[in-house]
Amino acid sequence: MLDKRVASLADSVAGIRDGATVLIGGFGNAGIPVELIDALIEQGAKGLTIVANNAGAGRTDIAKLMATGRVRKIVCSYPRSAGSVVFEELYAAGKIELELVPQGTLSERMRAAGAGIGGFFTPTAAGTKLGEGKETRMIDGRLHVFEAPLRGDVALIKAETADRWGNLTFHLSARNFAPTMAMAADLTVVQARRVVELGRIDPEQVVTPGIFVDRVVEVANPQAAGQA
Amino acid sequence: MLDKRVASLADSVAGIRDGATVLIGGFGNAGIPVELIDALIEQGAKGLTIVANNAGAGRTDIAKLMATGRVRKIVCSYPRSAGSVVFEELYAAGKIELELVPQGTLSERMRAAGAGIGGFFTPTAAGTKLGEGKETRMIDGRLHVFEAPLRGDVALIKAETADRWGNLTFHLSARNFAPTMAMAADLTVVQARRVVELGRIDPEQVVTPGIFVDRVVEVANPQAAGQA
Amino acid sequence: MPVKPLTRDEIARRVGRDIPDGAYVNLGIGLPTLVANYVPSDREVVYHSENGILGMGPAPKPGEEDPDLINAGKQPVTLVPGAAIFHHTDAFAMIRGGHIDLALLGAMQVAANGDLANWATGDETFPPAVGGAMDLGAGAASVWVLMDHTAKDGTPKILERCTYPLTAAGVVDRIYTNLAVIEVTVDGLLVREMAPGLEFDELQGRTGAKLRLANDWRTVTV
Amino acid sequence: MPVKPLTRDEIARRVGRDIPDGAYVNLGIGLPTLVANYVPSDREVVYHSENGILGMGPAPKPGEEDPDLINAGKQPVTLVPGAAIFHHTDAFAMIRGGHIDLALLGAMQVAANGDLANWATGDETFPPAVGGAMDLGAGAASVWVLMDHTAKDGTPKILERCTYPLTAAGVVDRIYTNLAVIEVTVDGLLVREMAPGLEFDELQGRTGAKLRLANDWRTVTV
Repeated sequence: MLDKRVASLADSVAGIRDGATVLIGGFGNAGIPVELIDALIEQGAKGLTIVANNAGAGRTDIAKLMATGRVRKIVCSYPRSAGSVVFEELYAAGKIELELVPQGTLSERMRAAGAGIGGFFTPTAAGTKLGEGKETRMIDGRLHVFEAPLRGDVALIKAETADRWGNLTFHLSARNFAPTMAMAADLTVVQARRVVELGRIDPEQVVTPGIFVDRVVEVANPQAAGQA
Repeated sequence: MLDKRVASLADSVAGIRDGATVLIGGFGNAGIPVELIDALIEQGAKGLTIVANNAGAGRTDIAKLMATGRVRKIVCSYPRSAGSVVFEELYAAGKIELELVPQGTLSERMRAAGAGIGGFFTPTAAGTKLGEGKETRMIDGRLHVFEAPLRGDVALIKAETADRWGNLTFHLSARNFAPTMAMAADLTVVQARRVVELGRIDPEQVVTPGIFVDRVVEVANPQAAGQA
Repeated sequence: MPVKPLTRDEIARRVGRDIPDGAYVNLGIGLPTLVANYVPSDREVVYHSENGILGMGPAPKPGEEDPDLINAGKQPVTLVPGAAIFHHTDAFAMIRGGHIDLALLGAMQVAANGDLANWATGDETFPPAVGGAMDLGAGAASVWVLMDHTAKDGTPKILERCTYPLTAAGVVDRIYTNLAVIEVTVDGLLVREMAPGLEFDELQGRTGAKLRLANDWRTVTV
Repeated sequence: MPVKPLTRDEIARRVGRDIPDGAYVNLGIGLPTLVANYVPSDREVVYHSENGILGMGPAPKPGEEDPDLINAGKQPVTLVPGAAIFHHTDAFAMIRGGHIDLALLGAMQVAANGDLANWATGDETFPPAVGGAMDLGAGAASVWVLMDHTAKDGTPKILERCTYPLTAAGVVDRIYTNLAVIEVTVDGLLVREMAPGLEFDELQGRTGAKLRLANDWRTVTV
């Protein structure tokens, strides 16, 4: 039987290793898997590389994980946002490494990893500081830079509905990076607001097919992200 | 007012020029926009390059278009299938050019065109006859070939539901290439079984957002493709 | 006649008049967001957000916010009939693929050749942040910049060459400031409109790049 | 004891026993399609189709076919609870990205180094066709080939090097034929099972590449 449900948040993050690259869904406070991040904090893996659009806000979720000192590096597009105090302190103190990636390139690099693409050329960042040092190529008269796939050992994402095969739907703009991150990680862990019976999600309305999902845990009343 | 509905099939294909590259949705007989192809035949553009998974079957739709002698070249993954007699005759007579592309690469190349990607490396076809002459690169110890974007001047696709902004849903596996082709063409023309009022398609269930669509025509009772 | 620079709302109103009916538009954070309030009501414009929305409507009424429905500036928004939700990768495929007709962006500097600088000042004491700025700059079919004509201390923001790190090279098509409406042409910057009471020489004096005045220039009306 | 080669259904039944519970499997056209009939009923296997389906079920009853619900072989299929529909590009992202655990494919030739030839014979009088064969060959996590051990005229199909154009290089993990079950190892071809009554020398004689017999080899049971 194909059953990706796990009994607890602790089970959902079991086995994540020191030094792992962890993709964390969410944009702003929408779609942040707060309970999975708390479970990862509890689990204890360290030396982590976090890939997420933002570098946390307030003192919860990603900020809380960073505050434990267990994040070696963050890969993101917009680390500096309202309330990103934990990141700013660590950055100023030289205690965290930052790889800044344009938002669309960040998403496309993860998509490439998930889709088995070995790399791609994009006009984004060509001729800019973020394109420096990258291989360039003129294509149709436009300068492009080469970007490599960005793979995660783990992805932590939040869904609205899941079934035991891992088929997922999302709520409005909380969808954001989750479907792409689900593809791009070796171990994709999902917290879903509702776990429904197999067959309850209309096949045409599945957003992330279960093939991209490894573990599902129900969190019926998730906390809001980015709280102080 | 943003209204992509056109009054007739003739209007839907107006302006397609000689020499155009036309992406045609469908896989097997599912999702073939038979009425749009008939309208293109009626419209008269010639010297066309057709991009489609198959090279037609029977004597209708893509086969009928090829039989008019107005197709210079076909780009597809599987031209030889049950009933592909028209293509086989033209090919044997040297009257049509064939560019054979692996199915996933075909789809990915169109996706690249639609997504503004200048090209990508894929392991598919590396070390094979279809990879000959292509730029190669070792990535993570695997041989890859470089593939360029594949853009259409026009895409002809079939949908289940459309609204006047061009938002689309599809019926089961008739979805196949349509969402990707819609992204990849300068002019995307859709025949939809039902055109519904704006707002009737749940935003979370839109498969192809209207931004990728230019013209919509309702064809309530489409013909089956691939008939003899 | 004293010079009467445009207010932020007046800049937004002026830009709103130029948004074509049926356009797909991405509004940057800040001043550009105001433009949605000023598009003539007989035009249907579809607003795009990098986090996976087409068809954003006005801000929700207080108490009706949905924390899962926010724009790229992380503010709560609503959906209009015809809206669509999709994932981030598709949202940026729309941008990079040239499907967004128009990006309205703020800027720190714009150069006469259309270079855009709106993400970093080069000050390394703050961590850098780029978001979707480079994707929008490189990808949108047209880029219009909305900004004050000069920095608060009067330093020009329109220059022959940007001194801040570039967001994208040669992409800006128009500049709307509190003093002028300027088109970026292959021959350089062409002033189409000036704020009431402004003389061309004065505008040129507040600008770090050579301007030309269009023969048919007008006073900005809002 | 006379040699008793496996029938097509017996090959499919033998393979079915090896499909792991919970696997995502793509079935090629022809013989591989039969395998779905023989997976033990206590295993849940999810069948993938290149045209955008996960969770294919058995063929529909006559009269219940939906022309919009077909597999990669263009035959009508059904969906099981838990099925998902997606577009072609995503279907091939699953393949190329290594998410398909197992592709069961037919073949014209397989080489001792795992090279697969299943799309063309080099005969240029027919137009070539490749479909998704190269994507599946290059992308699936494991590739198992199901085929007759030799061509109809007895010519070996398992060779030191393929003479037909390759589909993908070094990708085949196992070969199930009417005569044997063979594992492709870094040290070459290892015979795990042989058809009832078959001697190793006879198998080697019908094979164009050097075989080794596993110490724990068995007679195929179905």
